[in-house]
Amino acid sequence: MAEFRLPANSRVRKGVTHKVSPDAEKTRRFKVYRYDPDSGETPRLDIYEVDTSRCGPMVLDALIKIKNEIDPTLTFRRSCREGICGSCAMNIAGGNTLACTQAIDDIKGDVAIYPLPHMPVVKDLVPDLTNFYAQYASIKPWLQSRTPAPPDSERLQSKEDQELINLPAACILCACCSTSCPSYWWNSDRYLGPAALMAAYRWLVDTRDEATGERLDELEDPFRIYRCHTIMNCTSACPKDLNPARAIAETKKILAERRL
Amino acid sequence: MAEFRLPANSRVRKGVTHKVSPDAEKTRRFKVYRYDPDSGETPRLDIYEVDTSRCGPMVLDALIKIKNEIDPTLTFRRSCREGICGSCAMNIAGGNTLACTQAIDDIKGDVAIYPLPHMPVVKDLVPDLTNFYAQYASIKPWLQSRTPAPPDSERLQSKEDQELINLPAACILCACCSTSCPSYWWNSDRYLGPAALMAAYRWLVDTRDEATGERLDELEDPFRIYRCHTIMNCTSACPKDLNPARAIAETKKILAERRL
Amino acid sequence: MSLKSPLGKVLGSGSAMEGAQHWWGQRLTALALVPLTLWFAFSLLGLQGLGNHGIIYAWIAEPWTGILLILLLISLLYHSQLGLQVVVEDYVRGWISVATLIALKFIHIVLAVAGIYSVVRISVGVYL
Amino acid sequence: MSLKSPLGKVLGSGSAMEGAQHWWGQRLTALALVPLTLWFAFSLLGLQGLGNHGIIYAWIAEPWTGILLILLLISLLYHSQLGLQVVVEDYVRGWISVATLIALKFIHIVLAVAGIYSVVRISVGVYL
Repeated sequence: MAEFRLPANSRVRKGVTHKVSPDAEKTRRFKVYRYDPDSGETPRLDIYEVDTSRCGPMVLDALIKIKNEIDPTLTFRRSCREGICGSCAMNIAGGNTLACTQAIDDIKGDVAIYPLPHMPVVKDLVPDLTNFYAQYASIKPWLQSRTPAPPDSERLQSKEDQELINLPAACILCACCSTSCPSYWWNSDRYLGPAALMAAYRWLVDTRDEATGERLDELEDPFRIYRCHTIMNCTSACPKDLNPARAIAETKKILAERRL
Repeated sequence: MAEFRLPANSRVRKGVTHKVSPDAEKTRRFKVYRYDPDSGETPRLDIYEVDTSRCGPMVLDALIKIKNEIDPTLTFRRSCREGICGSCAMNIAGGNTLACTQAIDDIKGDVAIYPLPHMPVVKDLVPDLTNFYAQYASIKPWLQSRTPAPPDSERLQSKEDQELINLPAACILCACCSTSCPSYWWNSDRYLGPAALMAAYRWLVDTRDEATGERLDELEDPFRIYRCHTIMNCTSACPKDLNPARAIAETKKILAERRL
Repeated sequence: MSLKSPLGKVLGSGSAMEGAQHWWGQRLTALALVPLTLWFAFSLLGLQGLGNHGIIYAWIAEPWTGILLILLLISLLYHSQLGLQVVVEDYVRGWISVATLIALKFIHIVLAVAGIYSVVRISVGVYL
Repeated sequence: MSLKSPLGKVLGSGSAMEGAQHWWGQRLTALALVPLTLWFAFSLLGLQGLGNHGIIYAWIAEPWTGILLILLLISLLYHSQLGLQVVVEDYVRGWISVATLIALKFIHIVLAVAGIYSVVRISVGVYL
């Protein structure tokens, strides 16, 4: 059945509050989800008061400051700190986004930080993305062509050809979209989710690819693509301003045209 | 919509007449389609008077004589001059055939020569067969077998096995059939045409091939095969006396038996 | 302009993996129509007083007439739908093709329902 | 516990290779329901004496009313079947899902037959 309430170990209890030193110039409170499945304890919400006049402007800067100066046990993923690696995707102030591109000043009141929703939690803010990556792998995200490449040059594209894939190919696989989608929450075992489906679309419209028919055959399934009900949370969530909802709608149109 | 009339640059104007010398013994008039897309001019019909007592008996012989002795700008394809390479396919006296096997004496009156119908013209009598060849490539015209070949011999066929493919395998891909088919004229972007479909049939009935199911899956499409309405222009046109219409009908029967 | 390969263009969106059902549908309805249209034609020819509404109504109201008329309507309209679909697919392109195909489906369904409804209505003696 | 690979789990039993027909069915029945429900609503509003059984019966018994009601029933029930199927697929798992989907199919077929039967019965003047 649908999960109308969270499992027992997802009910979050009150945690520890880490007070800021009295000489702080600009204090913000960060309420951060803490969970260690190995500890046997249920998750808790720790509160960290941070002097944001002494750290960078983004949420990730505050998290790094917390880990360095307040609580080294806080666990999260990060790498590029400039919105290109997708590692620090998390649920901040109620929306999925990248901590490294989310300005603290754009959030009113306490900053609530949770891991990406409805995924197994490895620890604290680190979700288990195994299934998400397997779904990406399942759509065969690579060029499939029967026409051999020119012996002494690249496969050519026109400017218009390239423009078709510019946006869908800009996805950084941060999983903000898929984990914001209610259909994905209910059926992520069979529904591929917006990220994998936009990746599939990126290859469907790539003029160098010649496996369009096989790719569509793989997608045409009541669960794999048709669980998308155009809720459009994916497009709202995307920190790269991409449009997975449109990519899925276009894919459905291609499928429909084939079977008119 | 269907193309009920030809595009503007397909309307043919009167061209130049090349008179024969007065001492000709047996004069025939050849009305030949001339078109150079790069010139910006619309096509024209040039008339060549040829002394056919001084050239070979076939239309190709006359064309070669015209190019050698009257007008070296006339462009056409040719190679084997014995009906085996398929290069000199063109529309002669209203029908698609090979210039090298069409006797001049079998044609009454002036000999009208056009390129193969409804194909883009590269120059004069040379059509662009890119799409035609891609369609042939699309049916995977090669042996696909999961049973490994015997390590020390060929894959064996019985005499009866070989007889199944004798005729369809004799196709020289001259494109006379496909370019004579009205369905191919209207829908050559999605309809594979008789030549590619007979090639597909040749592999469907090849007893050494084990990809019959996949081949049928690829063919079963309202456009790819079912645009054939048994008009039978293909079989009338074939200069090798093959029967693409029958090959397509047999393929439809195999498809129908599978889904009864 | 696109630099899509010629093979890529030919492969398009791949095979629809349908068409054999359509082929069977055309042939089976054609087969069914042979006896049904013969019966219909000869029955009409055999009727004394084709201009007389009452006689026609009485003929339709006979049980086997009603049953066969319904079978004729189904076969004829299904056959017509399949045949016209092929004509549109042959000669019409783009969104006009899509719209025409949808309109054809709707028209045939309306005709089938109206036809069967009328036969049943007349069969039970309601003539208006 | 299974050590099946994550990719193996995602691939599952492979693609059902269907869904486009369902997509078309939902949209075409929705399209048909636009004029049919408008006609139905305005016809009911235009009827003098909605509480009067006799007036309703007489209205249903008109030929075009009967035909359009049957078309409305078919479109509505087919649309409803497709829509509820999606809801069940979304929220229900395992054998309950299978049982619910089968029950939905049966219920919609029963409703369609009963509805069409009733319209025809009333159309021919049998009101009980």
